[in-house]
Amino acid sequence: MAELVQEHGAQHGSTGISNIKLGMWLFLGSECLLFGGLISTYMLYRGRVGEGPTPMQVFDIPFTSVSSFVLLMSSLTMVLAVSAAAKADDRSTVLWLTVTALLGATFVGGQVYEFTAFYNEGLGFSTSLFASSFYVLTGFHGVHVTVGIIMLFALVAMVRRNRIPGSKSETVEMIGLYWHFVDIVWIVIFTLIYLIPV
Amino acid sequence: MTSARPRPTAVNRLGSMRRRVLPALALVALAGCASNAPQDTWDPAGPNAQMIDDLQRPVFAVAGIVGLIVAAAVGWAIFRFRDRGQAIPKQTHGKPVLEITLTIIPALILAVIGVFTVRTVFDLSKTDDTEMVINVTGQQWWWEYDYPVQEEFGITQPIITSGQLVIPVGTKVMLRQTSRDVIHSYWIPRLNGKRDAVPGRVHLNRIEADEPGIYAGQCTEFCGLSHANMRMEAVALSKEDFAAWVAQQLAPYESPADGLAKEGEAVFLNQCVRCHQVNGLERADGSPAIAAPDENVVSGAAPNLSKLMSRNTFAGAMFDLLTPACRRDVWEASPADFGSKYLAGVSEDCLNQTDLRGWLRNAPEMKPMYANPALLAGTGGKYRGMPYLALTESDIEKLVAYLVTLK
Amino acid sequence: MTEQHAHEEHGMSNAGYVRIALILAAITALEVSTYYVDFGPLFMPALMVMMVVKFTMVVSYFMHLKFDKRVFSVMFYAGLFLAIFVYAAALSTFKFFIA
Amino acid sequence: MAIIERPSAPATVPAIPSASLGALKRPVTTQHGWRSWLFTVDHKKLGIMYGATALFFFVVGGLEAVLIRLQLALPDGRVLNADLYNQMFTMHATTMVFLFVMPMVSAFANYFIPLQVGARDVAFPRINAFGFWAFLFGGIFLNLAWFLGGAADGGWFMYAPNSGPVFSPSHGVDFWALGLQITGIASLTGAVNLIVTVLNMRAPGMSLMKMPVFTWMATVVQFLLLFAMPVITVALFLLMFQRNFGATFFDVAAGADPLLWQHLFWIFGHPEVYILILPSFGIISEVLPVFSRKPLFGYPFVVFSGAAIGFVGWGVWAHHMFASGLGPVSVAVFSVATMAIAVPTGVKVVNWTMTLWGGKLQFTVAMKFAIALIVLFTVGGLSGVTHAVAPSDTQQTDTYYIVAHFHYVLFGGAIFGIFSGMYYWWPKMFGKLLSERIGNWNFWLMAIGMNLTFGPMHILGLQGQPRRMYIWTEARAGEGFFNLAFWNLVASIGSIILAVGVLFFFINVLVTARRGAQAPLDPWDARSLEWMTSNPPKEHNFDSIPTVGHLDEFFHRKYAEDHQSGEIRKVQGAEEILAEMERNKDAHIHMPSPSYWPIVLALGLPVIAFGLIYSIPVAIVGGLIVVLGCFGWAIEPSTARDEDVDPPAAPSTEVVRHG
Ligand code: HEA
Ligand code: HEA
Ligand code: HEC
Ligand code: CUA
Ligand SMILES: [Cu+2]
Repeated sequence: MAELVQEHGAQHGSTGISNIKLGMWLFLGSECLLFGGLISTYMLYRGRVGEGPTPMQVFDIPFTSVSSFVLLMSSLTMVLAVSAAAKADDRSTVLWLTVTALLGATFVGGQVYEFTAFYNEGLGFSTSLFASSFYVLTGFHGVHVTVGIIMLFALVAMVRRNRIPGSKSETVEMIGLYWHFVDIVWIVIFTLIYLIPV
Repeated sequence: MTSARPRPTAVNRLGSMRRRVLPALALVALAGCASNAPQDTWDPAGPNAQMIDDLQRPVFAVAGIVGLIVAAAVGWAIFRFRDRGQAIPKQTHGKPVLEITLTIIPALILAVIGVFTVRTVFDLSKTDDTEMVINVTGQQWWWEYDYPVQEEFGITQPIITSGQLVIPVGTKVMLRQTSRDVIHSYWIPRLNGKRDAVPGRVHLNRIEADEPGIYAGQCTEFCGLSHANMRMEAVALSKEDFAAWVAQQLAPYESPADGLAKEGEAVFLNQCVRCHQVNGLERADGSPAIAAPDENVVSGAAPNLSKLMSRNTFAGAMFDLLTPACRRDVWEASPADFGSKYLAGVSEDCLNQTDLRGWLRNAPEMKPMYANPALLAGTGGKYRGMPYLALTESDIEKLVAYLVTLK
Repeated sequence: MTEQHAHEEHGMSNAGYVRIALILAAITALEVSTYYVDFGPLFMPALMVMMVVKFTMVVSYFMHLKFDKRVFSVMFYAGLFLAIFVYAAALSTFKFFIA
Repeated sequence: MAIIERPSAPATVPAIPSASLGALKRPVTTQHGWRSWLFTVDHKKLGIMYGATALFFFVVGGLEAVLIRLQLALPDGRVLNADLYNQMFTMHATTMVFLFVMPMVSAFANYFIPLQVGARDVAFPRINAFGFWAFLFGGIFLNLAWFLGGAADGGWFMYAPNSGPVFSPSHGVDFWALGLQITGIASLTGAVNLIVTVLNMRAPGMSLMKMPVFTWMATVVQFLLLFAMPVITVALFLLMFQRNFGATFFDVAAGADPLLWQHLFWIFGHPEVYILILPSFGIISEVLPVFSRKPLFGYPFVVFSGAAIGFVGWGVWAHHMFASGLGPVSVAVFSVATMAIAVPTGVKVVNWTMTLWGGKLQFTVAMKFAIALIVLFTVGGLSGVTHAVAPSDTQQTDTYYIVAHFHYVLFGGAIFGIFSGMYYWWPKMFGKLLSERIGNWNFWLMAIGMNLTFGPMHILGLQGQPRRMYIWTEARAGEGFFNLAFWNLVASIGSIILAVGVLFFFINVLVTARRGAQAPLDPWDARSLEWMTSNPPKEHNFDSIPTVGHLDEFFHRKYAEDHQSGEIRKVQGAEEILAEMERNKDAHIHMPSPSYWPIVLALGLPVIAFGLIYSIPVAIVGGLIVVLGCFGWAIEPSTARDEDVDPPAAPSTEVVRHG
């Protein structure tokens, strides 16, 4: 009956699959429909610029390419953190988690800069349908990244406080999944929103 | 439905059928013939509605039969298999063959229905043989009709009217529908199904009436406070009568010579013309009086009153312009004399004074138009619907005298 | 990606991850190059293909879907394909793909 | 959502000593008293709380409906004015759908899924508690609008642009959008939780195809929720940004297309109607076999058709938009797809009927509701098929014929199923049998009332009475005695009978609570696992987790088939089975400890929502509450310490609590 003791919390269920991991994947599946809806709204409205500037007028592709690249690379550091955590290597875990968070912060900083620049070029939140749907979509993504950064720092604190890496490694992996998801959403956004001209 | 059980005897079966089927049939019959509702969806009066009707009758029949079969099967099971102390039945888990059969049969039925449905959908959306075009615009809470110039019907200048849509019989009319504020839906059940009027979009809707007469309709997309009061009518006139109607609409404005009506014109110029257009009306200085409803009303329009008295109803067909007796006379006229009765318009003794005066006295009280005037700030000072104008009784007297000349 | 050595129960070696990241970086560079170089009619399909490749690489390798229990893939791709299906269908009623 | 269940440390070594953290220790576990409810994470208690709240909202929504009917009983009604009427039907539908049927489904799913799959709780007990509180606060928040300047007035599908700030100037729509957003979070977390529970926490031997049908259907529903909620979330966010932050998503003057809202709403909305009905399908698939004393006919067909409905349900949303101007191609495609959905649903109807066939039917109240569902739902489903025929739908849409359709499927389907479930499972949840005598009044008045109320609506609609009209006029009512005026009156009288019928249910509950008979262990001679434990179940559900060998495991333990004669004999009763389970009881059962944080976290949500409507600083305060809640949640000890437990956890109970 020993396995029954393990029925709860984040432990593995009768199938040997981790509850928390399954839950996370379900959540990510659900997030596909959330971002899908926002992306579709943007696609429908991207040409409706009213009096305001058009996407091509405001977008700074070289700049966004760099920040996209930063986010992409943060996925690499994240996966290295997960792998370090799995090996119970606390030092590397903390290191890579911190780097990931900093890369994420760089991305968000870039987005804040980009928003400010757009705003100065006359693209306010309610300037046009293009503007609103652009800000809502990228803003939602930015909020996701920010939440991820907060979780990463919390994770760093957790790993440093009590060194029980074995039991934390799954938590690291979960946040990793979330982080990569945010990254793949950006992969889609970068292509559909930035690279395809209107 | 077969089973391993002994088959029920025919008598039994009939008995249970009779118990359920007959009352059901009686009810259907009752509902079908007892009333003569003006918006009956089962009483087509033109080819478009007819196409729908031809499709839906067999579908309803199929649905009815399926419903009866299910009810009968359940009823029979209740009766036959109730607990009478029999042994615990065999724990049968199902019969795949039976299941599959009973899956395929409905699928086939639906496939057949589907084929006819798709055909009808495309038939109904045909537009290439259109004979006449009318622009229909919905707004809170009335319909505006704009007849673009169509020489073949004698429409040499655009005609703008509201509430009652006048069409010639036997003519394929295309309504080009849109809206000025929220979504409305245009529906004259006896002529065709409904089609939404969506702001920013133009939707096409075909209607055609076989016989002269008045066909009732109702806005069917929820559009705010007075959605329930946003009615309309389609008036079908014979081709000659339609020509007469067009001529009537195009007749130039005649300013009342003097008397109460003349004073009413002055009040109108003072109070009403900022929203309501009367074609040909001139100000005292001889300049044409041009309404600017877009500056006063959220929706950006108010009914054109040039030929108000040529219609039978007002305010989104919520009120009659005719007294009940006169109204009945027109509505129930035979197709042959309907046209002349309709074209006569509203005479002084037929005018429904009560409602018209009530309307001028305080329109929002007669027809809910905004929830809370204090909240109207969000509309930039514009009204939703016709406002309360604080007219004096004598002004109203004069206005009514004036309005009755508008035909 | 055949030369990945499976690592532990699932996943790959750190070197493997770096290699994936390099490929991703290369594709990104290629994507960005479309902004400068005219690829003619190939432009749209090429961008789409590159996007999908990047997406699947991150999902399969960084997120371990390739090595993990199938049920995770089922859950995630169910959401993804459902999203693609319903939103594409909805957009198509706006004549989106024609215009 | 950044909420992650913390992996538990070995139960003996709490990661953080609770005493040192004062308020952060887990609350003492009380068996009784309000604290045992407020901080509970027990799926059964939460299920009961869901149910009680939902029933309260049922009365609210029902009274709104009765007011609607009173207003429409006679022409030119004066009970409500136009403004109030519009709020009334909007909130009636919102309340019934989001605050009654959906949480009622959560109630049953929460309570019975773990029991039916042989688990001790759900996968994430604290998230479960959070879900309930979020739903409760969201529901209250939604209804607060009544007192703060008027409720939402745009109809439950809230079409743009009528929902925009100019056309709906009160805060009603803001409360509506944010309230639904909050209850939506509850649904989403619940969905993740229950799916993981079902996929991961089944008792040994319980393969998917041995799961009870209710669990199956409820699981399909959780998938629908999982994927449908984000869609309405997007729509509601767009609406909120438009109303409160100056965006123009549905502002036609800025070039927006109002059909975007319709698509987003109905991509959610159609799966939503199956979210409402499938659990009831599941319930009666449990009830019919029990009272027919025979297994569900064609179990795999019922299961797969349920899954198929869930699947096809994603491809039909535009049937709500046949008159919206989609163009003939889309209309034709969606029309045919909609018809396709009648096929799997038909499979279910057939299987239920065949389950009755050849059975030994016992007409308990639960059974009566279940049988009535078959017939009434079929009526509603068939009118659904007549809507699916797009050209006829252009005659029917937005008339009372539609109102008739959805009340037949909703009331005759979803609600009858829920009532069937309540009569069936009441003894399980409360240890007492609801009175069959009062129950019969309940059933018959509801059945008669329901047909009198919604039956005439078919006629009303086909004779051209549109829906959402605060008033109707005799001028369009037709002639003769049986005109629309007559049928409107009948419908209104019916709704009173219906209300009295529902009232009998509440009377029954009161009477039962006062002096109901103690229920026997196995009152219905039932078939599935949830009955293989005491009434009500112990906190840890099962003394020993059963190993499952069959579909209808409980039945197979009680009965054996004589292979020669094919006769079914009872070999042992529930008492013997339970006694044996108790003898073999598991050592060291770990049950989750109560927690403060779910309710704190949930409390932050309405505060944020208030702030978004009235003042951003308040929203920030709400955000801080949420962050605080998350932190408390994350660092709270995984287990209550023994000294914290009240009554002190005597080792003899062998129940240890942990996260
Ligand atoms: C519990 C909720 C529920 C359920 C289960 C259904 C089930 C179905 N619904 Fe319904 N529907 C609603 C709730 C529901 N609906 C609501 C709330 C609205 C209105 C929303 C609003 O506007 O406010 C609505 C509106 C609605 C519309 C839009 C109407 C309009 O506004 O114009 C349509 C159109 O196609 C439709 C169709 C169907 C169909 C085809 C089914 C099918 O699933 C039914 C299938 C069942 C059967 C057919 C019966 C059993 C089958 C057999 C016995 C087999 C044999 C049958 C045949 C051969 C036909 N529904
Ligand atoms: C699950 C969903 C559900 C349920 C259960 C109901 C139940 C009822 N509905 Fe509802 N209805 C909808 C969903 C539902 N409805 C929806 C989605 C709409 C569309 C709204 C829109 O257009 O936006 C609608 C619209 C709607 C309309 C159309 C309004 C309009 O278009 O103008 C009407 C009109 O008659 C109506 C009537 C009723 C009635 C009489 C009941 C009755 O069945 C109610 C019976 C219940 C009670 C009466 C409970 C009361 C209990 C007591 C009185 C006991 C008191 C006891 C104590 C205090 C202890 N409903
Ligand atoms: C601020 C704008 C405004 C002013 C001023 C105004 N109206 Fe109106 N009027 C409307 C609107 C809007 C309607 C349509 C209301 C409806 O049916 O819901 C209307 C409707 C009417 C109708 C019914 C028309 C029809 O075809 O259905 C009449 C008649 C009418 N008004 C007369 C008057 C008279 C006379 C005055 C002046 C004393 C006046 N109105 C002043 C806005 C205005
Ligand atoms: Cu216009 Cu309803
Ligand atoms: Cu639907």
